[in-house]
Amino acid sequence: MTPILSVNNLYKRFSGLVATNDLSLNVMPGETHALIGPNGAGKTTLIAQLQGELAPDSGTISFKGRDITQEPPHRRSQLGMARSFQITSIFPQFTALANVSLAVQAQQGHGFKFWRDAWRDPALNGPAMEALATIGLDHRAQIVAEDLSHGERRQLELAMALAMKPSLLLLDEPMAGMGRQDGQRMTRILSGLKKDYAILIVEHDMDAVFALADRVSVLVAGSMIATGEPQSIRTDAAVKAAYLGHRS
Amino acid sequence: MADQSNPSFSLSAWLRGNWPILLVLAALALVPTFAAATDNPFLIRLFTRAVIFSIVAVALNFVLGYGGLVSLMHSGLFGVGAYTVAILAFHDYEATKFLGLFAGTDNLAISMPLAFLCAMGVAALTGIISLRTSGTYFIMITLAFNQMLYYFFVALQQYGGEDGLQVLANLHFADFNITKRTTFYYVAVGVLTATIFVFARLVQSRFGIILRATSQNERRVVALGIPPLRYKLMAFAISGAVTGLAGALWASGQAFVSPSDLSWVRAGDYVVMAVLGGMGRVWGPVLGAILFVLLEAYLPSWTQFWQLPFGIVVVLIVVYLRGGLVDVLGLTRSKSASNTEGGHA
Amino acid sequence: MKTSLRLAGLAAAAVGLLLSAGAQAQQPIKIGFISTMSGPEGVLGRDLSDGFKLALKHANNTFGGRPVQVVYGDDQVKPDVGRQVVDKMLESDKVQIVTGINFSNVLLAVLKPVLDAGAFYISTNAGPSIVAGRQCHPRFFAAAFQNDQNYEGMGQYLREKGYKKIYLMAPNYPAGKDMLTGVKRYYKGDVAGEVYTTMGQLDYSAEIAQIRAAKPDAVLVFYPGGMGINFVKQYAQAGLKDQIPLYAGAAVVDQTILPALGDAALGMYTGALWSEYLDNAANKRFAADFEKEYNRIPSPYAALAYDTGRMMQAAIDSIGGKIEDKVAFQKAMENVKFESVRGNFKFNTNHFPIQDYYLTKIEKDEKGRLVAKLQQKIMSDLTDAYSGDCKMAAQ
Amino acid sequence: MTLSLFIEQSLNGVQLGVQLFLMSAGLTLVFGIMNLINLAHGSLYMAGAFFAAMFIKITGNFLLAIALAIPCTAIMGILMELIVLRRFYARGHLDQVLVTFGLILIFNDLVRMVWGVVPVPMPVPALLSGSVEIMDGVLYPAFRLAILSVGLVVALGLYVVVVHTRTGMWIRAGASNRPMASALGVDVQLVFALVFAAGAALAGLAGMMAGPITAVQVGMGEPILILALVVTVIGGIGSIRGAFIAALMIGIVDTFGRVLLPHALGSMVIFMLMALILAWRPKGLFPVHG
Repeated sequence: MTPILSVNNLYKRFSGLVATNDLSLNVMPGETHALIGPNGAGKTTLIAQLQGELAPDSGTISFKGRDITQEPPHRRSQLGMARSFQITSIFPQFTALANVSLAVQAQQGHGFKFWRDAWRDPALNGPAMEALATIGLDHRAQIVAEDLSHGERRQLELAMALAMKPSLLLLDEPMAGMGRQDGQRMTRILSGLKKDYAILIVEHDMDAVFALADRVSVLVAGSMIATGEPQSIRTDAAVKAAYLGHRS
Repeated sequence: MADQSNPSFSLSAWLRGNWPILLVLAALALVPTFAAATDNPFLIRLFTRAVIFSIVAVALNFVLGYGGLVSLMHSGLFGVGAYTVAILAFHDYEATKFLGLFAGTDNLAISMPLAFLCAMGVAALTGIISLRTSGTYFIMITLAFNQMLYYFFVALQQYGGEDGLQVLANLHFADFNITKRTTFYYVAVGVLTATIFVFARLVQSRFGIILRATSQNERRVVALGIPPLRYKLMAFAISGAVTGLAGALWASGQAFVSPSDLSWVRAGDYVVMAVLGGMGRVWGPVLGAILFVLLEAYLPSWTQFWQLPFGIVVVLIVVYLRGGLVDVLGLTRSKSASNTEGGHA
Repeated sequence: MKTSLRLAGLAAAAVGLLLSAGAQAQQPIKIGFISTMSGPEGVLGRDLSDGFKLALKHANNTFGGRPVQVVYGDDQVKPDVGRQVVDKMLESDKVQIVTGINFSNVLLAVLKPVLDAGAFYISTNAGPSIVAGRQCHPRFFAAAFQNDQNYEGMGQYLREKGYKKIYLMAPNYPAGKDMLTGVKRYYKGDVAGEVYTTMGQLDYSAEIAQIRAAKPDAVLVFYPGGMGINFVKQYAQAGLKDQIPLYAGAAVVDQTILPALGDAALGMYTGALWSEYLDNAANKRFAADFEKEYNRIPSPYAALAYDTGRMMQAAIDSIGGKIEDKVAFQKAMENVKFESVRGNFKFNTNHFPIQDYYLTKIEKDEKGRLVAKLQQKIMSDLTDAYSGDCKMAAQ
Repeated sequence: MTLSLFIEQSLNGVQLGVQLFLMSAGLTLVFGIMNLINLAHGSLYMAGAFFAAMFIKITGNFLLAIALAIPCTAIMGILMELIVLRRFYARGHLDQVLVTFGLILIFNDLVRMVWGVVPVPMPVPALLSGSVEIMDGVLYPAFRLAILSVGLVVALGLYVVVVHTRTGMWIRAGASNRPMASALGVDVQLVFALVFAAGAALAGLAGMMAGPITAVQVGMGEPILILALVVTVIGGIGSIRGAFIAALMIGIVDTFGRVLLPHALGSMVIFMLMALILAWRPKGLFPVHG
């Protein structure tokens, strides 16, 4: 089986600091792949390179067998890569439904339609409601996004990503800043999505990571120090050392 | 073309949230009657000015209030439209040819669409460069383009340079004489009405929603797979085109254009009108333009130091009425009412 | 005060209506006075309106036996604003005469509506060439000058002075071109440089360096208002004042900027169509009364506006106040007899003045104030160059 | 163009540039640190010139007048900050532009009420009224050399203060992270008020130095404000170094553009330069953030 996402020998430096160091990574179709590592390991930098906001200094990124290293971010999204942000990134003045409709619209192609009322367009609102229902936010569809709770906004981000009908979800700390209850709910939602999507998830909540992930990769100081089944990573000495050493 | 499964724009639903514009338009339509009753025909001229500025302010607000783009080149775009009509009329009157190639015309059915297209072209060309920047840099680069347009028309000695250009030809629209004062006023009000209607639809179309989303969170729009630049460019070109049309009306109504119509101060005035009126509504800037024109006309006749109260009004509105005059009507897009323009309410 | 004036006018009108039709003559004559009152150029509007007000005062606010009601307006140097102010004067206030504009571009923007409305325009200042020639009009009179005239006399003087090579500078706008055209009409020597600068330019060091390098015999500039202050100060500081003499035509270095210029202007020669030192009774009365009224020396702007007012009074007096008879009023203006502060004055066939041109020198008066002292008459009965193009139509 | 003329014109360009830098430094400081666009910076420039002219008339001494006028302008700046602008740090740039536009109108009329419409005199100090022979046959006005020196001293002073002192550190801390700076015990409100006062004083100083060579009149702040905005934006908003380099660039390009190009191009050359630079580098030459 060919990987859906394949990263080969990626390098990225910021004025002397190596943020990504000869990094290689494969995500297989249908797999939930977790990326863990201490703060400052370069996880968000990696996500940004995958999604195209940052250009790597060298190395390649292939998506669905196609080299996308030079593609701009919006092209990667169009190819089926959907991202959620570490810091909630939504459209605060739109309702939850409108936020997701926009994602549906993006997925349906160009927006050079000037006349028909998009707010009342079932071709947009239908799929959008579906995506909201999938993550259990349909009852809040008419609420303006900035009035949603933090947990709900995180869910909304996920709904937007789903509405793009992606083949790969890049989730950058989907549980960041959530309380225990919200975190558990998010874990449930994600485990429901597992079967339909390939997922690359960056997360600090180890309970969630071990509950969700098929494979786990560990990133320390820009380098990948281990990749494997959750059980083997849990017991890996190098990982323990890196984590504990860094945390102390 | 119309897809049956897509319900079209519902005017009645839109008006539920925007009823005051009907009152404003009705009041504007009654101005000539009032002017006749009070034997003060000047009011028609004054309101012609207010209506034309309203068109510009509404067009500007499309990129300003909905696109988050503070443009200081709308007076320049206005001037492009105005000079298009005036220069064509000049060549018609003098029976000469523009650049030795094209004959002029006094037919607005030809020159107005040309003004629309010229302004659109200038907006698109400058937009390609200026939309690469954002925030304050965008304000300043549009200012730079405005100054270039200004000095360009100052340099055109053949067309009067700094002194401006009189329209001596008798303008007409196809077979209709529309330059008679009252007729012309109704034409201007008609164009304003159409402008409001078109932009009200635009901001709720797929295109408009992308534009609004871009101004809220451009990074997210990109992550959704939408390249924002082309939408912003299209919006800027549309806004510029309508502004050019307003300029064409201006040239026909006043029978005079001059580079001072393109000054950067005037560009700032348009921004003031949009903000004073309220950027949260398509028609908010109409209120701002009317207030602006009335203050500008009547304050100086009360006091020689009219800039002082005018400045104070501006400061107070910015400090206390954050949603503009629309706020007074209780119609601001407050948090929980943000999408009431659409069918979501 | 303006309101009370207007109320008085209304009251007068009301009284007029109550009386018999024979009281028609008692209805006020309405004049619209529009000028630049605000912003940096507001000083011009102030002087123009002060001069005009003094003329009204001397006339006891009565022309031809009828009270005069003046509506004042501010054009802000914006042609479209001027246009709006004038529309209001014509249509709301129903003025019969418009006057006061200082800038040619504003004048050109308002002229058509004024004349189309059947009103008269009598210019206190601006006199663009187009109105002197092809577009001359029976209801347009330039009481002050044709723009070129301000510099024609200096062209003549520089020629008489024997300069071989002069340097010319002006802001890049039509009046600037008019002025320099005026110079070249009479000066026939070499022009070492003819430089047009941006309106409102602040810094002239680059241009001054070019002048120094060109080594002309003399420099003649047209920089009104703030630009004049900038240029003359910088020219003096560059040390050029004593090497290459600096000249200006009329209506540039005058009382609107002299107090701000200070010693930088001392010794400079300028042209003049009027001077407070001209020896005639009307002028002595004007200069004395103006200084008493406003506590400053009058500028040429004030003097020509005063002259305009006196001229209107004389013309309207001569037809017994019947200004509604437009043909009669036109004839009265064309043949107006009044004691001008300029001494010698009459209208040409194109309704532009025929007048004398003088040389003045900037010196200090006995109170230590900078003044333009009268030196000599350069030309007599100076006419403008465009009257030949004017075919005055009948009304 | 001969060599001596070229040198003289270059000096003119540099001198104009330094004068623009004096004006832009305060603008970019306030812009960069408080994230505030202050169009009324031009009004402070005007106020500086009027205060100095007034004090020259009273004291007859140029230096003394400047010494009195600078604190007056700074106080005016502080009042402006306290009464109006303080509320606007957190608001959008658009609101800032509008409110300071309103302030320009107010200040212009206030100045007109106090000093009248006639431009006021401001003579060159006697000591600097002459010219200096900088090279064979080329005289240069002493006062312009004085502007040049003042500008260079200010540039150096700003560099030292912002980069090498404790105050500078606070300023930079307050600029980059307000809550953090507060937590470290920096009184951000005070720092901001001080920065604003310093910006106002710089604008005032620029006005005072321009007074003897230009007209001191109502509205004198607006044309120079536009140029200063151009400089600030080309240099990169908030960058003192960028403002310095951009100011010199504008001064030189404008000077040579006026002399060498046809008039129509000469008057728009700096705007073309700005458009070109922003098309190439959308955040100016020395972007401060990111």
